[in-house]
Amino acid sequence: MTVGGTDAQAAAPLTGQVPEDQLLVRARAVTKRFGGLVAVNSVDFDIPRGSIVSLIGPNGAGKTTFFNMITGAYAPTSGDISFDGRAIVTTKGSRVRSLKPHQVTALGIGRTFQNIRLFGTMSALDNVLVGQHAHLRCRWWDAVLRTPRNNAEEAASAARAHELLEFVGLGQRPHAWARNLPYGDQRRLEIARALATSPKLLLLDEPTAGMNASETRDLTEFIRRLRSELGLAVLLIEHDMRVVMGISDRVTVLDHGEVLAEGSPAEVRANPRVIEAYLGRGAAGEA
Amino acid sequence: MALLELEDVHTYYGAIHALRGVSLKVEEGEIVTLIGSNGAGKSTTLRTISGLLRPRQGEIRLRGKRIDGHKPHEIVEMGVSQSPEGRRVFARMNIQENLEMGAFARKDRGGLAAEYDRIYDLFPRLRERRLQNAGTLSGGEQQMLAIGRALMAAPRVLLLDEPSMGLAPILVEQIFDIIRTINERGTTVLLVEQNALMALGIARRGYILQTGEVVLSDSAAKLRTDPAVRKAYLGED
Amino acid sequence: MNTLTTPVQVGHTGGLRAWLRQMASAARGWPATYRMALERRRGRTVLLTLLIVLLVAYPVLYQTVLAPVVRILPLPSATVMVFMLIFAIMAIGLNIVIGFAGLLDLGYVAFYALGAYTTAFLTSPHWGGVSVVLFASVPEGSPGIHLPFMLVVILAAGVAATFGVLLGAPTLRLRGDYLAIVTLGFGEIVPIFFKNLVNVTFSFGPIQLVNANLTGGPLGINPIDPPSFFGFKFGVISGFNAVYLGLILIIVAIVIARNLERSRMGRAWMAVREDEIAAEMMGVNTVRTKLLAFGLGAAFAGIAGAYQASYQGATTSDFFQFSTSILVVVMIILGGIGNIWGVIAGAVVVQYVDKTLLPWAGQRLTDIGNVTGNPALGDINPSTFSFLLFGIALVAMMRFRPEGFVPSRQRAAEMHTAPPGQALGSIGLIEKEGLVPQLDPTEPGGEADPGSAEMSVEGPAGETKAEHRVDVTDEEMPR
Amino acid sequence: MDEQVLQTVIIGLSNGLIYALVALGYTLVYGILQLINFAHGEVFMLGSMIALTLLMALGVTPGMDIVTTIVLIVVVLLITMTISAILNVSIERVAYRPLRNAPKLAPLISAIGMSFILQNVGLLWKGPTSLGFLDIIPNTNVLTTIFGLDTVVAVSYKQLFVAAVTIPLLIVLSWFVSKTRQGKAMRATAQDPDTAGLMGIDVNRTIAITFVIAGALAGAAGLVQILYNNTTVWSLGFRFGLNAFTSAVLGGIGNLQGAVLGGIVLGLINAFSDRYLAAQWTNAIVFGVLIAVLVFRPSGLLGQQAADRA
Repeated sequence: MTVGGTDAQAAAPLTGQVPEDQLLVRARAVTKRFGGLVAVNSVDFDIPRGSIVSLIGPNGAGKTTFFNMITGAYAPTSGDISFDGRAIVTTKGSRVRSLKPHQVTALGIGRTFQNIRLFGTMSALDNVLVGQHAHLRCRWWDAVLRTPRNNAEEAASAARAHELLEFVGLGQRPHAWARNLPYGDQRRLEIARALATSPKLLLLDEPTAGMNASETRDLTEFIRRLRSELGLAVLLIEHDMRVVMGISDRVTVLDHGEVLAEGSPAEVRANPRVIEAYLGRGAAGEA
Repeated sequence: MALLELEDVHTYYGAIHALRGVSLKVEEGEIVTLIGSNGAGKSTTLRTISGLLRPRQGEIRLRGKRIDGHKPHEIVEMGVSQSPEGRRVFARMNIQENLEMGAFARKDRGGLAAEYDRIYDLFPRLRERRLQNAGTLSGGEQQMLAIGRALMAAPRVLLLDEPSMGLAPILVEQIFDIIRTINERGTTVLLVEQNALMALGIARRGYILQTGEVVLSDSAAKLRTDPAVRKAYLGED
Repeated sequence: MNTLTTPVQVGHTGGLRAWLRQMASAARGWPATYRMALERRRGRTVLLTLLIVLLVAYPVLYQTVLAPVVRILPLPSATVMVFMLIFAIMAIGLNIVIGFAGLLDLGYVAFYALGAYTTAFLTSPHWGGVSVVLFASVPEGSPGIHLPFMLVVILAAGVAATFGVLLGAPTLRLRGDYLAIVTLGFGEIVPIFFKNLVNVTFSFGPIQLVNANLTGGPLGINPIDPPSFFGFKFGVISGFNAVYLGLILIIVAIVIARNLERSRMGRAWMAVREDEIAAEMMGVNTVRTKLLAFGLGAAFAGIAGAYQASYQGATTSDFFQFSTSILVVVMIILGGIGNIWGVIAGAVVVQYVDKTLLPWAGQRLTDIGNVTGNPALGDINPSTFSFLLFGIALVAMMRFRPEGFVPSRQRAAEMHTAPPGQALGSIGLIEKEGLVPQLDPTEPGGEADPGSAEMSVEGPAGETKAEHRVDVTDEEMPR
Repeated sequence: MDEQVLQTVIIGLSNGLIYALVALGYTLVYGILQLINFAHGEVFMLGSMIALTLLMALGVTPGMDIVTTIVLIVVVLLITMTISAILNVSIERVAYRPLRNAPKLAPLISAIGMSFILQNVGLLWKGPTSLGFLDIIPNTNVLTTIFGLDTVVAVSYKQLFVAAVTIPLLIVLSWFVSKTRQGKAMRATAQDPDTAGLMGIDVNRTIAITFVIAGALAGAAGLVQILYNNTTVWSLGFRFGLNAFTSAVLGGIGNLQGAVLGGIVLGLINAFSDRYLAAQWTNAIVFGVLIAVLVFRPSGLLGQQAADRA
């Protein structure tokens, strides 16, 4: 597995410069309109395998909309998105076909949510088991009859769920309800649940929202581990510039639904248009 | 006598003990900030002051007069208004109507016209879009509307819950400039913020909240240099 | 390559033969399992055993020892017990739909009716033009279709499930209360069809109908063959025999429902109930998951309908009113939504009050009236007030104990939840040194085995150890 | 237009206006609490019984002089509206307000329970059989007697009466909600009750006012029912309520104009089905329409599609 640059210093390739077979996500001319409003306007966007890519931009710039189109939550108005060589969205003429979110998840894209959306009154373990749902094969009659296949699969998936909880550091209380976990643990559990979907790409929507500086630092380190130990690519939406600039290989800035700038963190931070539309003088200097 | 004072306030969500004896003071004319991680009880404190939650124990006083146990609308009438977390503008009402709702508790209907003008002067973008539905505004504009709406009640104390949340860095600066302006024009501000650096930059004093308790309080200048605060909230090693 | 994010895969596990072997060993393991339960949770196991013995012995007691007092004491008769079981089966099914998957179905009676009419069509002289007799209690060559009960139950379940899926497919994406209304409408339409399809004139290709009586109209269909096995009949005149048939049906229903609850499907239902969007994003096909709940839930009502129609030997559309749908909802709410034992208790209690206690109270009033020379007392009929009582019970219940009398832990927590709009995370507390975080009292303790809620009457399938997800403890975990 | 069709339209319109009055109650309450108030149909039913009782107590009979009749009807209307309003707000107080913070299922179940209770109140009060009432308002054709038109199409005094009661009520309500301070407070509370509280709006009072209005409209509809359809029974509320609720959904629940439009459309569907199909199928058709609307256009005829913008 090719792992991209390990830190922000590594030269980051721009869209179109990475060989196609190295691309995990390849989005072309993606547009989304809501009524008369153009939320995302003909955006090209790539995620190379094993890289950490950040999407930043002012509020309402279309980041979350774009995110939602990759996961299949919204169908674009037009454009093409492929993942790992498989089509998520295809446009032929005026016909747009988009996979459903659960199909996209099954292809290998896991995600977390901006406002944590765990299954609150299910145990941590069950939350992770739900993440494995798409890859389990037993049908309802297997469950009704308790077939050997069902029992073996249940045991194997539970074992895997325990491993995942260990990995994110939640091995101690697998039976605690998700909603009774401390905030930071809930964030970790959400990541464990996303990892349970067997992703090749992990989408993290403002993962450090609501965390103080030291918690943020821990999480940033953890995201690095996801790449180095699991070989995952990560797409990040984040407002905390320290996080973005610290771990991204590449940063894409959206504004009014269009790509304003793209490049390595250093390039983006120095880009006058980005400073004017998004960062502001103060933040650019401080970050 | 402090303008707003909390003394040993305990608040619960069902069985969960969310505020464990919070005490704090806001003096006339100050900006005071409340800092802490998610779950520390910052929003809970503001919701308790505003009467959305009822403290099970403790007192909340405005100019020495107890306001705890009153309904939210009564507390607004007494002079405490809030711009809630996540903005919460009335999406299917236009800007003008949103501001009108902000002034719902005011007895002096005569002063309203001037109040609108003051708000629109503070936020010229809102004037341009007076008859536009609030749901169609951008995040930054909605935040301005939420603050303007809270100001329409002409409060003695303005409670601001995470005004910078989800905003681009450049907008965050603008919002903080506006908060400073509002304060300079005579409104006392209690500011809850995730962005500790910015908050301590404009506040006179600050309280650090952890697990529903105040663990530290001091002048903003002192907090900015406190090593523990720097490590935990300002992200310095 | 890491294994953490590769899907788990289970190889070939031996198919039917392995399954039979597993069942056989589970059956052999029964005495040991029972002994263990007796050691671990003595009081409960003893109580449950007594309950089962009493249930089995009750008919005999009713006809012998209790015979002198049945007229004085409000003891349930055979018919009342059958209806308790019918409604308990429906409550278990509706609990899958509402309790597990969180879909509010207010027209459940439609599937009950479909099951009953399917049975009526297939085990009665209604279609006099043909004569199909298969392992049935009627003589060879009798007019009409007469299929064996076992087959008809399965067909009734299938028909109800099919209609459940047909109704669910376009409607299950609706918001909760809209779904309630759509199902309510469906529940009203189905009986209207059964009532009105009497003089159907219809022609489509080779199908020619002139004034055809499809459903028996307001009179319904009768007689329907009673269930029979090897010459034993289980109809209304068979007295308590039918209760035993019902007990077998309900054990099957309990096993199915519990096995489903503790499976991949059960978790998916819970996830959809908690947060549909998040569930979809985690790879759960929410449409299929909800359809499955709807279809399986309908199948239970189909079974109940088949049992009811063949027990009573007749069916009419008047039996399937909106109030019946609501009655089942009342049962699962009172008993405790989400908890199979709770909803069964709800069904039993509601039926008991409705069919035994209130009529009994009416008779006693009459007696008192006669004795005291005040016959006006006899005109008061407490049965008329049953829905008044249920109404008061519902309102009071929502206010004081919304989770029901035998609640599931989830529902108890949901019903006593933080104010809406309060984000999940903002009530979670940050752990501090030396401080035990305040926990939700409804949560299972970290150390306690959550499998301990298990009861031991569900039969060998559910009892085999170490196969439930909840039984995989940390020690057994492969590293 | 065919005279029969026209006549059916007139019948449909009059029934539709009554549906609209009740539908408004559903839509108002749904708008502010997101609650299907199952008990609302029963308030209408009890309203009709209250009106009937008052009319009989005041000795209103056919053939009284016009002025007395009108005065008495207005008196009965006002009293019925008042009692129904009090009843409705009491229901809110007992069955819904304590559940303000409970999950959505709880108030819905509570509403169903309330509906059972009120049905039984009707049953205990007036017994199980249908109650009839005489034609106070003549059924004669206005078009021929007043305008002297030569037509078989009939618009009766009764139908004029329905319009004379309902249309002004609808206009006043729509003005109240869109223009007055209290009306705007209702809209704000409907969108976000917590924030409305932070604005100084008394949320409990605003919700109570909503129930008062809904109850008063149901009471008015109850009187109209007695004078127009001349009948009531304890089980009237369920069936009529379902029709009215269907109207509200048809128009787009939460939308006042939608409820009126939905009521009228549903009245027409009912009338045409009764006339051209068969009455026993009408309910199936109504529910078929309901299901079709919810499946194909869940926001109703006038409801806005939720703008789910990122």
